[in-house]
Amino acid sequence: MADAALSSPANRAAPAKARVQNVQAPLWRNALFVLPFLVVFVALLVVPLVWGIWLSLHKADAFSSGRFVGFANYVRLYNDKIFWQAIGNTFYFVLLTVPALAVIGLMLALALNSRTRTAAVLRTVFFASSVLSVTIVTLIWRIVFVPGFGLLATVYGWFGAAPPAFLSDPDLVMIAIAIATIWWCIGLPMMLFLSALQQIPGDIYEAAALDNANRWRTFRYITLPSIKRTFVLVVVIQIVLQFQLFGQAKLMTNGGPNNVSKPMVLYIYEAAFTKWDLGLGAAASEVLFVLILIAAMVQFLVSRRKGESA
Amino acid sequence: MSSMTSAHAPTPASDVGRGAPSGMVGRTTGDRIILGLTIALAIVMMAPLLWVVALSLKDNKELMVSMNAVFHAPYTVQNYINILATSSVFRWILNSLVVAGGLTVGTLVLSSLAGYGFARLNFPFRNVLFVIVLMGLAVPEQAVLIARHQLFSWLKLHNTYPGLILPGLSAPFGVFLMTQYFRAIPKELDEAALLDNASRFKIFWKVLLPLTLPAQATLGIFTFLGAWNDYLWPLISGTKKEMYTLTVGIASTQTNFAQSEGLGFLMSQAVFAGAPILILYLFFQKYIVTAVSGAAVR
Amino acid sequence: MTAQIEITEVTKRYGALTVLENLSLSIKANEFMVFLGPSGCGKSTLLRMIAGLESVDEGTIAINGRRIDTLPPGQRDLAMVFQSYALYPHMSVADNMAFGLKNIGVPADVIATRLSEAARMLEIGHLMERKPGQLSGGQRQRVAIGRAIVKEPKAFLFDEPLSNLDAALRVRTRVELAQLRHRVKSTMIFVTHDQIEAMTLADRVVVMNNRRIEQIGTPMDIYTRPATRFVATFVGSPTMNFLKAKMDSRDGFATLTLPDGATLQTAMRSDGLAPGAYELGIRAEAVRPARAGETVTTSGTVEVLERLGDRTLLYIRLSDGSMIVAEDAGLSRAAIGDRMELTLDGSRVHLFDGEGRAFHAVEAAHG
Amino acid sequence: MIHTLRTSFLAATAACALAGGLLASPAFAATELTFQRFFGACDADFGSNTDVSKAVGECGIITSMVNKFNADNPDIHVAVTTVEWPGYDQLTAQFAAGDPPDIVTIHHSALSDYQTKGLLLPLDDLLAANGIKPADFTDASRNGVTKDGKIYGLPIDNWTMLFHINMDLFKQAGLVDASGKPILPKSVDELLAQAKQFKEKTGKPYLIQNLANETALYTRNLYTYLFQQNSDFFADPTKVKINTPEAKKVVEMYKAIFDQGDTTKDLDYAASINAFLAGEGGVHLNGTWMIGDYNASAEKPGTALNKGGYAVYPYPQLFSGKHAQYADGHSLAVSQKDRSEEQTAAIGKFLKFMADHDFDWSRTGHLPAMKAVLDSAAFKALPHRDTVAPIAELGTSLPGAVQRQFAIQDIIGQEMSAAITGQKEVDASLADMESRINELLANL
Repeated sequence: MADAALSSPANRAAPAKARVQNVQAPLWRNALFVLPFLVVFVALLVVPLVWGIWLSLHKADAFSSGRFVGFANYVRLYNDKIFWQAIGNTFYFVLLTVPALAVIGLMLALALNSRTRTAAVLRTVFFASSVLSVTIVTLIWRIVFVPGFGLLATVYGWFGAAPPAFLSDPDLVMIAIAIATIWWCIGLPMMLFLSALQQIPGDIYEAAALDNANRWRTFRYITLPSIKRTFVLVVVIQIVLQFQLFGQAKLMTNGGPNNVSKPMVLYIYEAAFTKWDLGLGAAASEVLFVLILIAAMVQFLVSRRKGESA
Repeated sequence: MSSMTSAHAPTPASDVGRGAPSGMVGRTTGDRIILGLTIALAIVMMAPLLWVVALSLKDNKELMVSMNAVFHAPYTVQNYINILATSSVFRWILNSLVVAGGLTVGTLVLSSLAGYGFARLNFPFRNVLFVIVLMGLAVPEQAVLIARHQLFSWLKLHNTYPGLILPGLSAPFGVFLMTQYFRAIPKELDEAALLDNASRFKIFWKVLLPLTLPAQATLGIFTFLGAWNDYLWPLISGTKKEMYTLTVGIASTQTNFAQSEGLGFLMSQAVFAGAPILILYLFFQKYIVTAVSGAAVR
Repeated sequence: MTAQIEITEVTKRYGALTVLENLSLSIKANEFMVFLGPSGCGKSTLLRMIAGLESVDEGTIAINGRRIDTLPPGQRDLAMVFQSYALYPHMSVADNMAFGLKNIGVPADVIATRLSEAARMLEIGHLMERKPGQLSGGQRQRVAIGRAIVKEPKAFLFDEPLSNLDAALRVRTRVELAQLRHRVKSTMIFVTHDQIEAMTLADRVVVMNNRRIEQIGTPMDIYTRPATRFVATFVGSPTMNFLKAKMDSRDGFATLTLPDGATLQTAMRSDGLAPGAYELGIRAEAVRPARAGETVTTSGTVEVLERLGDRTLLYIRLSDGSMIVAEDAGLSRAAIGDRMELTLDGSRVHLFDGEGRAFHAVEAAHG
Repeated sequence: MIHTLRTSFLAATAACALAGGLLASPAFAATELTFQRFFGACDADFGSNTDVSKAVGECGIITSMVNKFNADNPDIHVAVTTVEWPGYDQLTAQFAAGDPPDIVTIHHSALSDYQTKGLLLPLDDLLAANGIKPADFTDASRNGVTKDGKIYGLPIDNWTMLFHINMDLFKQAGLVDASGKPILPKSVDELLAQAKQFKEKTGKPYLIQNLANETALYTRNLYTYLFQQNSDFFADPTKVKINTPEAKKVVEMYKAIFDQGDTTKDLDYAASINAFLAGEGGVHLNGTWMIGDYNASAEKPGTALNKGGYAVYPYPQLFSGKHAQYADGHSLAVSQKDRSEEQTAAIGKFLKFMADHDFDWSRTGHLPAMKAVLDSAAFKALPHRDTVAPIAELGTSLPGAVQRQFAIQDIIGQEMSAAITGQKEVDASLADMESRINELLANL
């Protein structure tokens, strides 16, 4: 037989199991690294979330704790035309902005995906507005849209025409807010698409060129499939972002006229701080939470699918 | 490993726009048309900004008479002089810097620590806790707004810097990002350091943290911009003029222009308030672009 | 500075999956021990358990009689060279090498001396201020070894350190490692799946497969007297030939009948061997074309030729359909399709019984 | 690179600490009062002006008054926070946060919101200690700030909406009588007829209204013409009855004006002022507070108002009920919170100063809150006070017990705007208006 001589049994009478120092052992002190964040997370996110749910079941204003009313606040929301309108407005806004952001962002990315100096400058221009704060953006666009002395009115004035009433026509206000938002937010989708385009190996394009593919066919059959996931990602990110519309609507139209531009967040804000109806505001918050949760789950599923196929 | 290569060598911004098609053949007519359209769009993009800048350089009273005054001299920098003399914009910029800076530093510290903890260390309930933190990603700020406002009232934190900074620190995005990033770093580095007798904290601080620099930049830039541009929370928490952030401060002046200092002055405030971040952007453009692209690839 | 390592009845589990079972092993001081085995055999796990990077579920590990499996990795006084080198990317070569020493408070002048000593030995003095990213694969490898050397550990642990190098560099580094081990007197444990590395470097080889040790022995032991069929298969290139054989005893030696009816008289003593069906193992170097006048054991048709320069490997289909590899001179005239008569060297055969036990014609060199 | 990171970590932390320290410590040890107000910001023009008589307009005058107070009282420092009009969201958030300003501008109509929650300090004792007697206030002002028998704010003015008239355009339209006074309508039909005539003659709309982004103007217009029809829509302060034929008449009148193009349509508040100053229409519906500004413009050669003059009148009586129009007032309220005696004394001093300078404030165009000022020759000598004097009697408020008047104003404004611009049927608007207000009031 082989000389697989086993070692001498020197340590065979091993002592009772000593406390094993294990690098993978679940040690409480390892949790010290996550503790600072967890404290903030629990105190400022989890607690308010639970507190908010509790509030939504109460009739409460800012100055008194209120009384338990069960689901009465939710019933009130259900019966409130303005709340439904706010939800509708929010979806309408998402519908106005997200496809535009995705498509324009992609087109800009395609147009500017080159190494020339011009392209670099233009990228800078298109991304620049993204760093401005919402109040400056709305100020700028109010000054563009404002009747009488806005940029738009001035330009129309040269042709003796009256500009569309972007800030007061019920059919146009959401579009006005959407225009300002697209102007503000276009940089991010463009950049995301640009970096996706750069992930496409150049030799595929060389192969396509050898196959005599024209510009459109190259785009349709090579570029588009390659950035499909980024496209979905951009859409989902933008849905979640645009769902939270607040500043533009508050500052440009204050939700008017007659609530046609009032998004959900503004509804919540007004419920709490104009109507002092914290319970109602909290209930509306929970509805918003659920809607965004759905969007976030879609995002999760998308990114997980990305992980699987990557 | 592929993410590590990008971690070690952040893509320089010049690589953005390494265009595949245009490098192969000379510029065609189609390319020129596209370029022309893009430039036209860029001009449309710029027009509102230029309009605002032009307004800010005009005398308020002249603007009251007619907007066409914008298109011809005289131009004046009096509005800007007035800002320097009287406006609270400085204070608001300072507040925004403190809040955005504090939030950025705090987020980087908390997220890095927690990211390392979740990615590398084992402790009781780790996976449960991580899942809970992940679920936190789905909680929008607005959903906890009212309860948080009450909580901060109770803690007497409104109209303080901590009151403006703390809510942002609870966002789990940074922890998520950093955990992913730490996970992408080869475990052998920790193990080598363990054999080199380094403590867990030393491994975090001396060995791994420096490797997360690109992620820190991404997270830092997003956090800073997010905080700089936040409007909703400062609106209800920083309610005193000396605690206004720039966004709230500018908003507080903007609907009042008829009865206030006038359009030109308001515009000059907007320009004045927007300029620092735009200059920062031009200055750090390379990093911002890399950060955005980095976030995308991840 | 050197250590005798005692591994006693060690078991490792990942949940329900047992990776190592009741494994014992003794490594002598200053010994170059190689853990050899296919991937997933548990050899890296064993190394990492010695290093302290994996916990020990049962059993003990001791160095010089002192139990270490309860110590954190940093206190075991071991150095490890990782497959990926695990150099700290943001630190210079010098800092990489000094990091561990600084951590235990070694005085600066001692660090400087050790660094320059190691740099001289490994010829990396000109690289000391560079970052790992600026080094070639081979240079990184040297730095990783240097980082281990400066610690003057009780034992070196190598986790497949050559597998990330290209073929030429791997051969060169292997030679350098062999030289190094004679300059640095220390216990070394080296994990690899490459039998050539094991054969060329090891004092002793531990062949592992499927959670357990198959054989421990010197390289020649392992090559000439594989303890199990697995070892026989795993060690040696080309792989040992296996043929079904029926054993009979004649004059106290085993005589084998091959499937095609050929018989082979071996130099293996038959006492203690029950007659019956066995598997014959014979390496290609013991099978060669029969020269004129030699005893022909069997014959077949050449199907594939592998010309290696110094020798030629002939893949020959026997009449019963089985394949055997034979070795011929480098300038062999054989061609595909040739009919070839073969001589099998009866003094270099191995027999494996149904339970995987091995019997060898060659006597053990010692003991 | 890591060094840069670490250094910047440390530097940022240090900078935050330093900034925090610097900002936390007040520059000097004077008694600090916080005064939160709307009326806009005008630091560029009046930031350092302490000569109140030189100031014009609400913003300029109040800024100068505070400057003057600070200059006169070096031991007190009043720090001003200007909020976007009307600033109640912010004030509510501050009260909820337990950190309200010491003194705050509140409309008489909004006082009860805060008073009913016990958030405001009753001022009777403090005012008495500083020699201000409730009897000094005009009746409208006293009523406006008195809740449950106590005074909850120092009234500084009463205001109402007015017809600000561009006389040049009125002359062109033939709407000036022999004595040079503008001819104003006496009924709905007359109003529409005159508007038509105005448009034919001048090519410009009769009314300048800020209809974009606006709710207040609609509401005040509605209240005024409901009063003129003796409609007691808030007989019960917790339940409105506004889906009435009277309300319908008013809404239909404004709708007719809108439909016939006799008003500007897409202007917001600021733009409407600009439009009037530029001579874009005949009558600007705006408050008393614009008199000072418009008068100043009219005196400046080359402006649209200078051409033919500027006149200002109460809303014309268009219905057969009592002569009335909606009025409200501004007051300075003091928040309930723990204060030292010095602070309370300082607040008293500030209120006294504001009461003493009520004449200066009335130069904005508002009606003074102090009887003595209202009756003074100096006030009567101010431009246009003769024509707007009747508003002291005409001014009518909602019952003081009606809460959330600003939230109600939003609802009325939204629904009226929808009806007038044709988004909604008038009846549907009024029905929604009533149910939404009652839903709000039922859930206080």
